[in-house]
Amino acid sequence: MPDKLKSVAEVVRSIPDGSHIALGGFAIARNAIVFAHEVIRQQKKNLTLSQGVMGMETDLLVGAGLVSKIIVGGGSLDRFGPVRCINRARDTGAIVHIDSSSLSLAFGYLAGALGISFIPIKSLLASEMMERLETAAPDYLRRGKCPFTGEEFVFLRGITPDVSVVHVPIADPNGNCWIHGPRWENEEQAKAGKRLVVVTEELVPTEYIQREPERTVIPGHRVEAVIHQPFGAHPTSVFGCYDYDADHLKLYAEYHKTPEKMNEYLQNYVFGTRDHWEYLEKVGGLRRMNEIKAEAIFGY
Amino acid sequence: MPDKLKSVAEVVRSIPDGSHIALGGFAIARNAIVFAHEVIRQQKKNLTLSQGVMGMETDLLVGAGLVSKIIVGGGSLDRFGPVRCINRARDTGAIVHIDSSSLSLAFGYLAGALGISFIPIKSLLASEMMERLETAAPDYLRRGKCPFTGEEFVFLRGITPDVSVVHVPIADPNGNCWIHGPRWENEEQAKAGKRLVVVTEELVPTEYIQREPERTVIPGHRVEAVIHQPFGAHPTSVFGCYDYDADHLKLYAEYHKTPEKMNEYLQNYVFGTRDHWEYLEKVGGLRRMNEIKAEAIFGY
Amino acid sequence: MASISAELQEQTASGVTASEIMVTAAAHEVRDGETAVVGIGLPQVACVLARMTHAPRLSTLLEIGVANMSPVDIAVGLADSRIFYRATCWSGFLDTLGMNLHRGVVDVGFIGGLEVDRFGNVNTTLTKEHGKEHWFNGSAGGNDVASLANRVVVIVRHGKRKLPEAVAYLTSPGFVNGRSRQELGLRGGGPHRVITDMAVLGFDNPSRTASLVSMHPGITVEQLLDNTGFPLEIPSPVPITPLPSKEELRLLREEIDPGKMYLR
Amino acid sequence: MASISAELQEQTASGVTASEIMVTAAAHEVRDGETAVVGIGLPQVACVLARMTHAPRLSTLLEIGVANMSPVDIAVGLADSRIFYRATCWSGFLDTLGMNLHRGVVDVGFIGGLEVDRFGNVNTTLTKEHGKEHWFNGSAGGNDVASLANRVVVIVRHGKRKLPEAVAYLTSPGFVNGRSRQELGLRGGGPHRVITDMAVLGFDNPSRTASLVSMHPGITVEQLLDNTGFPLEIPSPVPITPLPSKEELRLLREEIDPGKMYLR
Repeated sequence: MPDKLKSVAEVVRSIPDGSHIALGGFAIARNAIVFAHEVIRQQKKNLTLSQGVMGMETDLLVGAGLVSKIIVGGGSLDRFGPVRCINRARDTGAIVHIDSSSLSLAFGYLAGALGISFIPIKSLLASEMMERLETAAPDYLRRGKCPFTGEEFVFLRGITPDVSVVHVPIADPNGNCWIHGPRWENEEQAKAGKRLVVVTEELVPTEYIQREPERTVIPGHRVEAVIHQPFGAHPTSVFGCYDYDADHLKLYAEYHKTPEKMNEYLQNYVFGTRDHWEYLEKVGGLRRMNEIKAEAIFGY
Repeated sequence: MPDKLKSVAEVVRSIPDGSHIALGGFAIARNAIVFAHEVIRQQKKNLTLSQGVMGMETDLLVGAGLVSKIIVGGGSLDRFGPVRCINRARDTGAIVHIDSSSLSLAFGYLAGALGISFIPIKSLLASEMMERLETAAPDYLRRGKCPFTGEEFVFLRGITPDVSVVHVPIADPNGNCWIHGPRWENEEQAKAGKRLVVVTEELVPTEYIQREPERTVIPGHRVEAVIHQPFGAHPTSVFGCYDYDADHLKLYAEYHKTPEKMNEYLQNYVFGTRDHWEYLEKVGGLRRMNEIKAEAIFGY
Repeated sequence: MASISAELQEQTASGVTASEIMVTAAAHEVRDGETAVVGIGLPQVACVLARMTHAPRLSTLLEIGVANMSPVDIAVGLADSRIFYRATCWSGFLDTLGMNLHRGVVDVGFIGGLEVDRFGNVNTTLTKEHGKEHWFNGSAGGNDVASLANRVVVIVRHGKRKLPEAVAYLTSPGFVNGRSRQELGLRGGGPHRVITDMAVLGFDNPSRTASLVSMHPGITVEQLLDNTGFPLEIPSPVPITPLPSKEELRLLREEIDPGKMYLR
Repeated sequence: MASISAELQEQTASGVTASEIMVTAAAHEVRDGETAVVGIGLPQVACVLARMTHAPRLSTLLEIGVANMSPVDIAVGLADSRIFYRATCWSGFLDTLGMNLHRGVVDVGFIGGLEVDRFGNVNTTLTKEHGKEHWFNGSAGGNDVASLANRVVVIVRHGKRKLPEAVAYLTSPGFVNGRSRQELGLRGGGPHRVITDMAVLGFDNPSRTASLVSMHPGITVEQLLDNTGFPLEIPSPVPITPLPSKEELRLLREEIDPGKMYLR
């Protein structure tokens, strides 16, 4: 219902410091940049972030010094380089980092989404990652055996973030969402959240959703807030809507190399803009957005 | 590739007596009738069948005396009455029956599909079903506690059928399948199988699948055989293709009331027909199929 | 004999059926913005009525994998394509019963059954005669809903054999032997209401046994007790189930089930 | 110095690059009808080559949730929409890494890494200098693939620091300390090949340590040993990695990667 349509500002205001936020981007695809920017503007602190494969949204939040803990499988900016702000924070011990694997995150979210408090997995065993996790995060995983076969497993604790944020191409005002292209861990991540916020490129009438209900990856009754923001993922891509902005990603890849330059970037592009529309103007406005707009057949 | 396209006869020939077959129908929807008929013609014996909500396909196989064990959540012919052949077999103890719930089957298949040998669930507890299952099927479930929270769960053993059979509206020659309408446990049931056979109403070129790959519920590389049989689910419905045949279901609901009449039904409609095309002629042929054909907008 | 207001008598006289009273009582059990798991028949009709009246933002799920359907034709069962029409999501058990019900976000679960006893335990599966079992359809999602929904509403016709002291086979736990849900190791809130064609029963008492919430107009206490297989505490004055409003009746008769498929 | 046949010398002279030899060797590691989990870059190119030659029915999966893509443009990474094009299935981790890899139906898994040691253990995550850690991207699906694929093929540039005696941080287990996969509690078959720009290494020996399978044409044993951080048993005569056939070269250069995005 229309009352789910909210501005990113009011949604972020409702999220307390110290929250566990699950982010839905993958490297440079479908990052909720508009959400990350607003979290930085409102200086929400002491956050825990979880994600399968981190990208720019997480690098921004860690670079802004708002994150105290990450639970992740991996991350990068693809050919635009590593997630340097995050790697710096890991190198210096500035954040607690629970590093596992893509499937471990997906299984953890799946358990959370299903309401089961743990799930067995055969990844991580016999690795140094496992050794570190067993000592650093006994509340996240532990060894166990199958009661039927006796096989050794890693038991992963179900992950239930305080807020899950997913950036989608299409949603209706009730929060029914479609995702074009691969969905990585989005369905489980979304449904694992105690609260669920979606950012959508296109807002469509429910009539449109009812034409092909098998496409609804996230059913609206689970969604608390729908943020409608075209180009809300810029400079990352949204398949079917627009390509990643290589120029801006190259620029970011320069700025995030040092804390000083990163701060400049934040001052200029985040604190220096009142909202996402102002940000979009700053990074090239209509002309640039038209350049990266997806071609109908290819979707990029 | 084309070499996955097989006749139902050769597929059934490849299934040994004593196999565990997971069937994908739900009550009177998307039953693999063409498959069930051929199993009866070839008299495959001592079968174990698993299914979330049983329908006519399972009632036929049990009625034909080919089934020694069922692992199920429930079953009926909707308003056309109960699954009488199965109920008779349960009343007389003619078959071993592991009766749980719809979600228990879905969880069991999910575990099987994910390659985890067990999964926790909060259903069944404090019921007489649980008491019976604990004694009758300790290899199917047992009580356990969450290693993190200590909460009591039922641990379900992952279900990995020898063969999973799913009836779908659309598949390509590689076995990539789309399902219109609700999918009940089909995705997990299909991927849990050690072998996977699909029966499809429409055979489409891969080109068609590539237009909307997010619709592919079953990826082709998991599929061993594709059986192309229009009206292969008659008299049950296939959403988007045709409605259930109320006349024939009423007729069946009369015949399956006694073993004698049921045998008459099998003689007449199964043993009395060489293949599904002959069966379709016998139940009304082109004219009848045209009457139940789905209306484009409604899908039924 | 319970006293019925003049208005009630007049409306009853105007031929309000037991089904119409049941379905309206069921509709009143869901609140706006809630999520309900329903079956076909009265529960589905009740939710449509609720959505057209006090609960426009009610979400309804069918275990088979259908959300917020708006059928234009009457369906004969859960597997009838007619019930899939104009849904906003088609998924499966794993979503509806797993990521919703088992996740703990289903507020109300409607179930039926062969029997329901004084502790709200339900038998969906079999009857016994001289120790011999007669199997019916089985649990399907019934046990899942009874175990996991925050509030369980049981819909059943009233009768001594349908409401026995104890069910012949406990498939779907209520407050087993009067024990709390926590003691039973169950997450859901358990039975909240039993809605029959004679009365509405509830469990809001320390003994966690069925007690009368309200009796339908035109029913006598004697009839009620004669048709109930377990002792029922009758408050006095006896609360009477509100009849459907004129608008509710109009919706039921003219818009929701004009063919009287469910509301005979 | 290994002897190279006249034909090889001629072809090498004709400027076959190390990348072309690597990608062809990788393509030869997959069989028709198999399922492979690939990353972007050489593994993806190798699978395209295999599908165009000896393995038309090879299925390729990207962990992100893409099956059998047929991109017409070069992708810069796993998250680049260009790689999604003309796929036959778009799903997610739970399908690709869960219901396929974890289910045990992935025949070959290609992984890269910062380091690979003599037991085929891979480090995808960090380097150490004087005890100080420098983090890179992390495992993502790397640990899952190394743990669960039936055959693991590691693709890495050759060099003393890339192929050390022991990895600085064991993120993706091979035959840890020479122990069997069963002893390690792992399901997958473990490392099968390490393909570098100098040689192909294998683990088909009782000690489960890397041994030379074949050396690329034009490489000397001295060069190989100088650039390998662990002892390597060299059979004699030294087997030489077959060069790409003329058709394989044509496909690579004219159809698969004309822009030399990966095959520099």
